[in-house]
Amino acid sequence: MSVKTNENWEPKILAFCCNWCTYTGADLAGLNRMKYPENVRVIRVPCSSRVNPQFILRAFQKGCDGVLVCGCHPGDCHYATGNYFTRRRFMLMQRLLEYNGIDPKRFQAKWISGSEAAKFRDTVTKVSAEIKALGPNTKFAEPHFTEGGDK
Amino acid sequence: MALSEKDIELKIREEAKKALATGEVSCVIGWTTTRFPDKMKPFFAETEAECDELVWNKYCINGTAKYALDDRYPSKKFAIIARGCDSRAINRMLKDKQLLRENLYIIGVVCDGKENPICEECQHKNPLTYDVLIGEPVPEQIDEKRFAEVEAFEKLSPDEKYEYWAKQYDKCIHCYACRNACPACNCVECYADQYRTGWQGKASDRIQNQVYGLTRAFHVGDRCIECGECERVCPMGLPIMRQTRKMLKDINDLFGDYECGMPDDAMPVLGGYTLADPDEFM
Amino acid sequence: MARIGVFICHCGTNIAATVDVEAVAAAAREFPNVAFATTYKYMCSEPGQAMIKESIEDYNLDRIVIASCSPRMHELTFRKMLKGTKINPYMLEIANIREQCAWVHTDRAKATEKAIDHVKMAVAKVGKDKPLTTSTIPITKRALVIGGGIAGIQAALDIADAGFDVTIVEKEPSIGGHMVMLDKTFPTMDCSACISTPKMVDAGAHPNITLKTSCEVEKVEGYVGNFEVTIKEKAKYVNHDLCTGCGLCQTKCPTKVPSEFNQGIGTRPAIYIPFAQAVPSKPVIDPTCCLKLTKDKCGICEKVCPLQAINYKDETKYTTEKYGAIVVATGYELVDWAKMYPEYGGGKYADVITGLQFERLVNASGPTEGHIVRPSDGKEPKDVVIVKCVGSRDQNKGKSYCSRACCMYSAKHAHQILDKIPGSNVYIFYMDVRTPGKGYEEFYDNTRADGAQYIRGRVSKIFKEGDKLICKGEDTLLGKQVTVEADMVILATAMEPAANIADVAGKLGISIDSDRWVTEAHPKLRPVETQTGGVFLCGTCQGPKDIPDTVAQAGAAAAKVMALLNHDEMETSPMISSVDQTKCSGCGYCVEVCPYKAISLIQVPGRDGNRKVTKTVADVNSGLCQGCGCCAATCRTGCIDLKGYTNEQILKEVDALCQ
Amino acid sequence: MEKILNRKEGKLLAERIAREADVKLHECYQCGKCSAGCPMADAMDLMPRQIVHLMQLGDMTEVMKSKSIWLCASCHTCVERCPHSIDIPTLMEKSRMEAQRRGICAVRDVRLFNDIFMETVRGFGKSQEVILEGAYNVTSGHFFQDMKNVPKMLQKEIVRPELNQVNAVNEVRDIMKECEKGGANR
Amino acid sequence: MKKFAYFPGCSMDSTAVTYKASLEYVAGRIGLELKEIPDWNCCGSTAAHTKNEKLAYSLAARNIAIAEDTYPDLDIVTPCAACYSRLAYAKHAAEDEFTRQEIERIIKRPFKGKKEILNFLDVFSQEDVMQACKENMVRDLSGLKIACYYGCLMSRPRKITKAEDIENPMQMDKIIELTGATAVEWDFKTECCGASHQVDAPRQSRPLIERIFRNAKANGAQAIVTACPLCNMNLDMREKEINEMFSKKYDIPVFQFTEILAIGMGAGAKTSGIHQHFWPAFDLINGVLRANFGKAGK
Repeated sequence: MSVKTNENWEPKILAFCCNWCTYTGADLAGLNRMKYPENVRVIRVPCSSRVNPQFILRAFQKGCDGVLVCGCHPGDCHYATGNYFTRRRFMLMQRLLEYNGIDPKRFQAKWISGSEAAKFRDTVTKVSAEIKALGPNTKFAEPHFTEGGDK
Repeated sequence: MALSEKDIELKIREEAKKALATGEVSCVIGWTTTRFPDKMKPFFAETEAECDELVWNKYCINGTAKYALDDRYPSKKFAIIARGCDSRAINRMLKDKQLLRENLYIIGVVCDGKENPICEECQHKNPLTYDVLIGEPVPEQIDEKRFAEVEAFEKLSPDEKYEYWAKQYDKCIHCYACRNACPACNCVECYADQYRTGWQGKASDRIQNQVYGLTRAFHVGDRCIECGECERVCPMGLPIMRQTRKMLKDINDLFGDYECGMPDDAMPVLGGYTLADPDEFM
Repeated sequence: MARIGVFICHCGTNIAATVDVEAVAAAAREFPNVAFATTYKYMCSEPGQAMIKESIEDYNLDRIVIASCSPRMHELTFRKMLKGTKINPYMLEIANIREQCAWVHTDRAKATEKAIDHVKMAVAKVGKDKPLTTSTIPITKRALVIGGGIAGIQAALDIADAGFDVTIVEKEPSIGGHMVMLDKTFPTMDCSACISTPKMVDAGAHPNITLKTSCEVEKVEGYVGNFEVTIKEKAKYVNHDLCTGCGLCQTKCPTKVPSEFNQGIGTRPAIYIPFAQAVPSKPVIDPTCCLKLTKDKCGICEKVCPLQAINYKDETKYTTEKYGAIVVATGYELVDWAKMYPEYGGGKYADVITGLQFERLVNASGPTEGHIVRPSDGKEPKDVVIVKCVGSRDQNKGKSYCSRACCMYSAKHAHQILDKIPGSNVYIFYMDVRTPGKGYEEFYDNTRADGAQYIRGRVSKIFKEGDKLICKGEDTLLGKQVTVEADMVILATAMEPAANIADVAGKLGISIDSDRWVTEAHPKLRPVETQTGGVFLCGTCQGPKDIPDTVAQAGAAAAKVMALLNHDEMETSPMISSVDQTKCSGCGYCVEVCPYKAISLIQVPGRDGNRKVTKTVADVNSGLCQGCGCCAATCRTGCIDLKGYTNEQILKEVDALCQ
Repeated sequence: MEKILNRKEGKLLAERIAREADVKLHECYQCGKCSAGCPMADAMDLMPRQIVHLMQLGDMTEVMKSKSIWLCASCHTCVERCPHSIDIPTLMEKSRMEAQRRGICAVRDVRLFNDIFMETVRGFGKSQEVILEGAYNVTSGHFFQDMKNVPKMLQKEIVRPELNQVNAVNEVRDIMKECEKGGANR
Repeated sequence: MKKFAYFPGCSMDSTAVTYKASLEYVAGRIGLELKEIPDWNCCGSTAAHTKNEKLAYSLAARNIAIAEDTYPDLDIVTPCAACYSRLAYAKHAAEDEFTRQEIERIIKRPFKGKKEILNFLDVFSQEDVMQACKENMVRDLSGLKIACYYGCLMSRPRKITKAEDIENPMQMDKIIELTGATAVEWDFKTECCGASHQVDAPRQSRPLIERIFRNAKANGAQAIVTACPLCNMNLDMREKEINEMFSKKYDIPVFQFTEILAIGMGAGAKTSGIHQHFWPAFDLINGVLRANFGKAGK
């Protein structure tokens, strides 16, 4: 069975959100009862600079179809400078992954502040749609995830 | 007038002896012969007599610098015969605080290339850091094709790229030879050996090898001195430099001219930032 | 083996309406190490909390997951609850199934599936939680105020009145700052010295306040509650313990140099008390112009001093003291307009003066005893031009910002001239008149009623012809060029931060903006705090402002300091970085990325095989670390890790999601 | 008077001119320092500041009708003293070119002088001060302007009768022809 | 000593006789070699850029292009402030690659626009040139009070001229003080004299001249010194008219700075050109020289 043609297939998308901005923004989206696709799971981190690029590799390896890293806008970091490091790390990471055959849409980063609930919703919706269009991640995942995709 | 190979060899021996004679140096790291005329091996000359076994010819291809890490807490100095690449390796480890400059006596030798394909791309034939220099400095060339291979590869489709790397990592036997040779891989304990944290599986399958390959590229990418030791020692012939060069190319494109192993104070790219960095995540 | 309890909250119907909580509980029971799972209507309520506590006992749980609202909502509530149980408060993870699940989805099946995933991730993470204890750090109940202007004095007095020791460090020989130079204060026209000198005297006499004049901060170490500050005391060449401040020395000193306090109008001797009301009212010797110290001649002051208080061999001294809090009140300086505006004569005309120079001219205790006269020839000026925004609102030549106080003090100057010199004319060239303050607009009205001519336009050139200074401007309301032949010109020069602010900020680890003003932690909600814990700010070091705003801000900063010093010790978050020093390579990259300078490289004894060696490894200062985790992601070895968000935990979370 | 441009076109034109002159019109807060220092301001019907303000409003009709754009001496005093370094001479120059293109000219003599100047350059490759002055006086009707100085000039050998000419004068003519192609001249 | 590619400009061949004579004399004395750019053309002056930007750049660029071809190693120097400004503008325009190529197309010559464009104040304030001038001084002009008038185009706009101080430049002051004369401090060094409008808008631009005389006089100057043929002619030729028009009695001769240097170096009245002034200048110089004659020293 080809998973790609399965209309019921839902991608698994992991979002690392910094506690001070994006996680707050996501909470605000909830408070405002905004709606977005169910296929995004959030991992809370104190700062986007806490996200080790190896976490992203791990997610792909374990069968995630897409990964999103979100933090405060540059200049607004709760820890003053963390997201500047995030910015460098993940611009390079994205390019390295693309170079290894992974579509850059599968790994994205975005600045979303605590008040930008709508931006969180829109980002998640857009990423979700993009990854759904790309189909399951077969390139990097451990073999048993590539066959069938269902657990 | 350029020194002949033999002249240099004699000078190396002379300087090695001088270094040992000071009493501050425990051994001189260089090369000596093997039973194959076209293979030289790394050699640690500890006595004056052993100094005469040091050789210099176009088969002296092993990097010498990383052997200094064999003893991280030496009681005496190491003397290192350093070509341009070795001096950059030394600078790498100095900046990573894995070596102390006062523990090193660097015998720089101007190198006109060895029987090693990477030497054709060499941008630093003259040692950048040394205590004594053998040979007249030669004009440096700029390798116009430094990123040509990467650029060509970037043009492939995602599937082609993936297929290429899949084939490569299928070959990989997860032996860590690249890590052991690399002057930038200088951690006391590699992340890949920390099974409890679970960064990395031990198995040698495509996925684990890919994870290792990419993680390593990311760990050394902003510190790679482009000596090519990783590829040289790889028993399976993986194009390992192609990953790190990609990182270097992107760094050059995004953050300005960048070359590692220089004798300056610049932090590796991932250890710093500027407010003017490009931003793609708005 | 961990024994995990999972508690799923209905939150009334907030969660339960969209998520099948029972299905989540059922799924949770199947996760490894889950010993117990249940649901409840309101987990955060009293009975809910009681139920959790009972379950911990009943099922011998050693860690729990609560699936409920956002951890930003009730994580602290549940931590507090755990304090009364055998479980450490940090053996807790919250799965957010309300804000980020139930409220944002409508498809019940999919929402339930997502909730299960969130619980699964939390279970995976909690399995690797370790008990953490908040450590407490003692607080040194003393405050340091950097800068002895009105901001520093006010902050120090407020803190000292609350019973804490305060030290004021002032780089000049006397406290007082700019306010004491001023003649009158707008809009009430009360005498500036009359209201500020009593405060100076109070500060000097307060039992809890130590004045350190002629001093600068040399080094700052430590962290909130525990700063170790090295203070550099410049040589005064006068023993202030012996000196009674009789002032004989300064009357005998043969040297005369321009007086800083009088802004170059008038002179002072080499041994001098900066001004009559100075605190401390004792002289110092200026080593750059003293004949004895520069040429080894003279020595008169030593001879005339009845108490032998003069000491030419005095040297710079350094002292190190501990403080719990620091207030930055370094104030402002006027920009060097002469460099910026050659078209205004670039400083070559003595009668083109700054507002601050005018303050000294008009001040009864100033060099002219309050007579407004031209510095060049001592004549009384009849036609005076005031030029506003000299250096302010000028991207090209000066600063882009508005200096805020100039509109008002220019009006005050106009009023004073019109008042003191009968028949005089004052022309004020302005762009906008900004009077946002109580009584300010009325003051502006009165100044116009006094006869001040306001001309809307920026002066283009000031040049001299004969005795007159010709000011060329445009009256932009008429659209015509206008020329005023003035006897004196007063420039309302822009404020800029103290010259050494970057240096001070660097020592304190606080940030400054592109105009070098100190950045507050939050422009609206944390206006007197800085990014560094325990360091506060007030006055014009943060931005141009007038005296009322400065004093108000000083009080606010003092209140923050008092709130901090009121505690004997403070809790630090245990969720900070720590280093596995056995694995650390000592490369120091974590040191570079840390925004709080919390990581340093230290030497520790270690082993290399059988040898005993000294290793260089990273070390985290728990007082400084704020727990961002940037270091953890930088470390290639993974030996520096963030407690509560360890590498292992996040990897487990990722794995759990994908299983 | 007839409106040559409607508001919207004026706005677009003003924006284009500002862009070409690398000026951000909004930055001007009308302090008037430009006009205060302008040597020609007395002769101008609109202050340089007002020119900028009209451009902010998009009223290019007024700008192009004004004498000011013709009287600007391009001395650049205004730019150097402006708090925002607004390049008024370039705004004036570009407005002047636009006005010429539309056949508007509020100061006939200035245009006349410039035209004659360029024609002498076209004729000889270099400017000829005597011919220039003479031709200008004749065409403008100011017959006796500066004529008092002529005898003295001749007497003191300040001007000589011979003409200076570029050998490759065709090259200069070609350059002029090429540049005038797009009708920028008129 | 030093060589430059020399762009005289149209005025040098007509009205600026005194400048030409004195410049040639001084250059000869200190060994400054000026290589005239062959077959140069008018820089376009103010008229060209009033009418057509492309034309303004192209006319000036043709001269630079010829100099690039003929004297690839020499910097270009020009005596006229307007020419200087136009050439410098063309060079500035060439920084934009698109514009540079467009200019090349129009002038049908290769045009790099990398050459340094200098005016004679730049040249004479170079240290070695100053030194050479100093060594060649034979007369003492002490007591002569001079207002150095720089005009607009030598200093503005800053992005073109890269001038350090545009309100109070000092280059010329230092140069003329080599002769012993005093450069007075005054305020109209770089105020516009309105030269470009003196023909086509005389009524409006005459007052610009008057204010320069007024400020120079107010600050005690006996003479004004310029470094541009246009400024010089404008002030010198119209001084009489100004006096009539404004009922003033200014008696301020206007010199080129090279004239002052030439006099200092011993040039006679004819060589230095002072007999060709509109406003008589001979008496002032003669008086100063007489007063200093016999004084110890030179």
